Amino acid sequence: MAILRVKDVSKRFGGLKALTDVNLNIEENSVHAIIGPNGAGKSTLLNCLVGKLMPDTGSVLFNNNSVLGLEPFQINQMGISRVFQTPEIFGELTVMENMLIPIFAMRDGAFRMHAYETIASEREVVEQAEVMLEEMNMVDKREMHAASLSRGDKRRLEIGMCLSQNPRLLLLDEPTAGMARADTNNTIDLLKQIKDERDITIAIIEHDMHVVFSLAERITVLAQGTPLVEDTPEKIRGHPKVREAYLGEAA
Amino acid sequence: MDAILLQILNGLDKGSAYALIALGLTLIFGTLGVVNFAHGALFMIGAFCAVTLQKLLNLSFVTLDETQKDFLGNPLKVETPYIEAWFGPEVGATIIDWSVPLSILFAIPIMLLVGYVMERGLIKHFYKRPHADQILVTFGLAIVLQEIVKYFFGANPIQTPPPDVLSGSVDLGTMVGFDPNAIIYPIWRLVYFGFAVGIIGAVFSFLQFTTFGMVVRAGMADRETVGLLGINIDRRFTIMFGIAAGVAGLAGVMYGPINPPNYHMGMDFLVLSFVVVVVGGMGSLPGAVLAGFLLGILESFASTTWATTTIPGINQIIIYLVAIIVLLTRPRGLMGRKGVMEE
Amino acid sequence: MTKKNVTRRGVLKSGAVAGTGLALPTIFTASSAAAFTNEPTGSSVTLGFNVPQTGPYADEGNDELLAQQLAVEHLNGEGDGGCLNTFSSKALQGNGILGKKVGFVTGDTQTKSDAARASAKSMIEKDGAIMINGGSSSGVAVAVQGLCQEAGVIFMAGLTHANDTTGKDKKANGFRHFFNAYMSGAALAPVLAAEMGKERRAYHLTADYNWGWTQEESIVASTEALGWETVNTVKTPLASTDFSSYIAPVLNSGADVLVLNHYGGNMVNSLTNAIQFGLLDKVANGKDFKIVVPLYSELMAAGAGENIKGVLGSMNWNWQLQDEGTKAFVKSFGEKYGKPPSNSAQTCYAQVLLYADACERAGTFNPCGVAEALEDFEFDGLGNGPTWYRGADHQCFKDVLVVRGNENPTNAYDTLEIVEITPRSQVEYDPEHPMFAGGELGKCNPGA
Amino acid sequence: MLGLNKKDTSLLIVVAFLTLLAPFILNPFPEGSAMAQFNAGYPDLMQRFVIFGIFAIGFNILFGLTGYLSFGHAAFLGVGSYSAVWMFKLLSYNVIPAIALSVVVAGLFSLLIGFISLRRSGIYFSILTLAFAQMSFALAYSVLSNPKFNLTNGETGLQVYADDPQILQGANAPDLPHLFGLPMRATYTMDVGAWSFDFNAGYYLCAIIMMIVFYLSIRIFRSPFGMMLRAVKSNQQRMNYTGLNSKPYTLAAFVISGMYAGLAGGLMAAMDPLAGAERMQWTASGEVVLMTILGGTGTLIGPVLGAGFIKYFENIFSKINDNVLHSWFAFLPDGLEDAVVFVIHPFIGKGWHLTLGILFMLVVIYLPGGLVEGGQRLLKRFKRKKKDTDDAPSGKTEPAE
Repeated sequence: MAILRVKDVSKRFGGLKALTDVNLNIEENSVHAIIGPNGAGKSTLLNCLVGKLMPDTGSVLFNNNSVLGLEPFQINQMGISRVFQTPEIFGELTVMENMLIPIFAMRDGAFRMHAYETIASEREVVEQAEVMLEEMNMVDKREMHAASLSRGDKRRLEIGMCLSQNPRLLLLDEPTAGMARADTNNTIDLLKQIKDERDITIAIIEHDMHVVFSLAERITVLAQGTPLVEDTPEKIRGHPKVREAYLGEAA
Repeated sequence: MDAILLQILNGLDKGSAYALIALGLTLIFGTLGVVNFAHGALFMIGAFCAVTLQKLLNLSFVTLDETQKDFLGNPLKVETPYIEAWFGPEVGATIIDWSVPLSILFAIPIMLLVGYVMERGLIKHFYKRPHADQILVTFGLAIVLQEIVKYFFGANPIQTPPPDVLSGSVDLGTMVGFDPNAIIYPIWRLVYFGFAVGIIGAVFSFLQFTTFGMVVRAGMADRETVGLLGINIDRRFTIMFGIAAGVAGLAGVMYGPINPPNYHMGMDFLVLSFVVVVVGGMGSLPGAVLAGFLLGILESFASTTWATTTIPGINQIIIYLVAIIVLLTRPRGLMGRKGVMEE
Repeated sequence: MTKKNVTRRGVLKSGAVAGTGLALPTIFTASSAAAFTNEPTGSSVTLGFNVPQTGPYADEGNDELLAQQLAVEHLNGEGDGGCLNTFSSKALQGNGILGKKVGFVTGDTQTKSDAARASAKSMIEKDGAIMINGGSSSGVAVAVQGLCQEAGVIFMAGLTHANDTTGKDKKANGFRHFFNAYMSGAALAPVLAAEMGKERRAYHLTADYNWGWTQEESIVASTEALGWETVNTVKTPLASTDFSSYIAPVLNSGADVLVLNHYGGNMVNSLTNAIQFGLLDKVANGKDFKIVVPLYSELMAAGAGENIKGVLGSMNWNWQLQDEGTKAFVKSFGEKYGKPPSNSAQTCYAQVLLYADACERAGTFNPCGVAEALEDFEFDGLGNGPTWYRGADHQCFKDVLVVRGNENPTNAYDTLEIVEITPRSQVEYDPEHPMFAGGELGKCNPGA
Repeated sequence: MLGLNKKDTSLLIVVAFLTLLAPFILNPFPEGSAMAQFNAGYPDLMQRFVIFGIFAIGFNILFGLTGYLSFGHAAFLGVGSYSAVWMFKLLSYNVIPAIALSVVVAGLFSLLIGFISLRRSGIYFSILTLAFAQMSFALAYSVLSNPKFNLTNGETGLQVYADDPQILQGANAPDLPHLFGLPMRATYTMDVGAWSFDFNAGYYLCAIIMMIVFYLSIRIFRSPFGMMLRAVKSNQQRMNYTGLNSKPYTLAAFVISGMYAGLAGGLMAAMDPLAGAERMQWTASGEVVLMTILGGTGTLIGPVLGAGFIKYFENIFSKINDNVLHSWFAFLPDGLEDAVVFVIHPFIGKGWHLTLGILFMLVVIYLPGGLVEGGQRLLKRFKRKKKDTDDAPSGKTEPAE
């Protein structure tokens, strides 16, 4: 069953057609990659999925509920978590606090005035955060300010924050952009591990073909704002249209 | 009809000071990305350049006139300005009479220097700091500058009259066929309006037609890219800061004859000029100018008897009301770019 | 430890004293030994001078401060004695007050009622000031007067011109030497009629706050009584710095006189603007256009510069008066500070002497005794000729000056010339006059 | 204790200790001595210390935690004062209903202004709050004081007149603000040798309220809610994508700080039943910004220190005049003495604004953590020195917090 259905989505910026009639289904518990050359509309599409942009036409259904017109926090509360190209974390807060916030958000909803309780008294939240830190291998860094983490640790923390909410769909926007090879491989391993261990759907926008082909089960190629083709990695690799439009003869 | 024309004229004139200050503020913001709460103080320093020159020109030596008595019954001390002694009473008096326009020459180097020192000495350390910090440190600077001026010049306003030929008023109404006395307007205010238009024109053409200006404009649009081209954009921005300070200063010099300068005139204008900038759209030069004139006109109309009887107190709050409405309905101001200062 | 109980008036009476050392004055209380707030126990007595030292009126406040320092010198027998020599009451000996050496503390009102109350409180609570003197705005005067009433000290207002200070806000512990808006109107109107005729049409610009309104009311009433017509009264925001949009429509309104009910920076700017518009050069309704500034002060005149030439207004006092008291004061002030005193400086100076004199005559510093000595006190020799402190409302009555901006000043100080000295009888009014009705003087409060 | 960790508990105890013993601490110099002018332990100033402390604590909840810089908080303080005085006028001089109403009204007013202003962020938010505050000031100073509808009594300030209804004012109740019969002005003076200490009822009411709200602010700082507010400051984007709606959080912080301001305003009126419009002016809002920054933004105790520092400056430092300076430097040779006094003169007494401005700039530039950070640094340096002498090899530095 498709957990996310994108139907006939179009988006224009002035005279520029960013997306034209995009149709896309992401199957539950799959890893789905969206690739395409620069300016193909990948980021625009992503922003339409998470509530940052409102498409001009079409519909986006998550779990058969429309997400259009909702704020990002509402979409997150429905079960979609997003990882950004450059890690978006709470830099001035400690690693532990970074991990606590999404868990509170999941438990208490978009707003709750828990101004008189102390954090320590919220046992189960703290425990969950500790488990997650353990899982992310960051227990020793729990009191560090998140801003002082290394790039790879920041990414790891961000992914951990998203996972701590047990999202049904995890959106990754070029998660390895600008990373060194070793960090990239670590991230790939982490994502593989997540895929194996959890009941989760992963949608990934990526430039790096190494990442895409190591992870994806299905791939959609976007070109000039419209899906060119969608298939398994093996088929995509050999697809002439794709080679022509995107991968070039080098692949 | 004549009343409406008169208020429009008056609004344009009020607006010219707003526009000039807002223009400088926007230049600084657009180029350096710094919110300068000390900009009102630069305006005030400009006005005190005129005061200083006037005082310098009036430096006098004292002679005792035995024929006249002072208030204690002692011989009257007669002060003769050195200028009059050197150049003869006629020429000397003329020079003193023209001290405000002369102050423009005096103020330009001073303001450029003040701007340069301010930017190099303080502002440049704040490029990377949050806007709140910039606001705070320049707010502190504004207090310091204002207190320094007060220390030297006192709290009382100081008259800086315009040259004789430019004082008084003209009856513009009769020129276009209204009754006499229908549209009377002070000459100096017309001069100020013309001066403001001139300065605004000069700044815009400087940015538009010189290579320097083009680089600066490109830098305002996308600092990084210009930096990548190997152009030292920072140095140009420093110069732009000096120019912005100069614009504020000149606006102050010429404002002296309209209202006598006092040490807190900068603060009086500060809140207003920020409202102007925000209404015009943060970072938009044409927006700042447009909003300056627009708010001037609005303020002028709000102070008519008709407006104040319709809505009591409207003249007290119009500017703020407009700011609130504009910010809520057109978040980027009249002509602002997207995303500026939103973080 | 000193223990105190609470009584109905909110004043504390002390029980037993078992303290060691000095019994220190505390606010609104007095130790059992003291009969009133801050009763001086040592060889000296402290006066509190509350004037604007920062903010736009700082220069005015500074002038008041200089005059008060001079008064203290004279009281202590230093200097040339100033008005002690001309004062009709001879109770003061130049040996302080009641034999105690006079000292003083100063506070900064910032021309804000909050700040002024804070500084007055500080002087009363911390420094043990026995009276508060000075100030330069009616809002401040009313606020501090209320405080002094509650605290149980005498308040002598400085420059305060609103009717309310001795009208609906009058207090038993407060006295005002300065004249008021009603008196300005009463003094100005006949001169205006004489100089400008009885068929004038006036346009009022009025600072939009309490003082402006009472002044406008007074001037409108007294000029209309003479046959003038009021074309329009326009309120201007206090924060205005540019009055052009208010002045631009004046000429076209059919008015031939502009009355500026402004003070301080407002007045300097509005007058400057009016001159810019060339109003004084114009002819309206076949008459020369005129401007009136009902309340003048020397510092405002200095701020307005050349613009005040020929503009009429009123003043409490001016250094160019020729009575003996004025001459003595101007001489000692001028010799000490090199400039003639302003009218608010004279007010503050006279008030200090009057307070001291009242203490001497009452034989006590007790505010109730002092107030009684000041009530309906008639004297001469402090300037302005014979003067009467009316007991019914604590307003002082004396001659009022009508002045005009000097066309040909010979130096920086004679920017104003005296046109007429309006005799006291002409500016007197009934304490129940509608413009002053409302408040109650109440009973004097000694604070114990 | 009280649900606080050890560090916070000791901080609270220190604050309680300092406020309760303030009459001693602030009057260290014997009466009549040359240094007596530096005594700050008289009721009015002590009251101001704690009242502005409350104001700054509240402001810090908004600015310190969320980073939203409001230039309009004085409006809430003013509204609180006006509400309190109206309660005095209508009901009675008992301070409890007055203070309660001032908090409620300021809360509602801040809800309204916050709701509108928080639709924007960054400098736009600052300008919006500034505009609202200036509007409130203009309304209070003149528009709402016209004879037909006199809500504020304008320039003079709102005060109680003899003909006000005061329907609940008992026949024997004191004729000035009181707490069930105990006047706020009641003062006990204790004389010990040459020293003299004032214990004022109003001060202790304010002090106790300040300790309560200080405690509440610690709770807020340490709560999940407080963490969310810090998250607002740190990264709103991430917050939004984490399923959190930052608007109600910020609005809640805004309203809480508005209520703190209203409480401060109500207490001001309770100490001195007059509400002047100037306390709403934007420069008054600027003052609380100065206090918070000077003391240390985002720290618990910083705002209180900053408030005390500025009020001390305003009331004590501003009184130093040339005569005092001359007496200090009398030991120097005459010419040198004059020169020293001449150099210092612009910075003291009436020039205290100048000194304050310079200090403020220095803090913003070099000590973003304010006096608290300065203190920590000094302490650290001191500790390190001590350590260096104790055991030289240890080069470890202590963590910042």
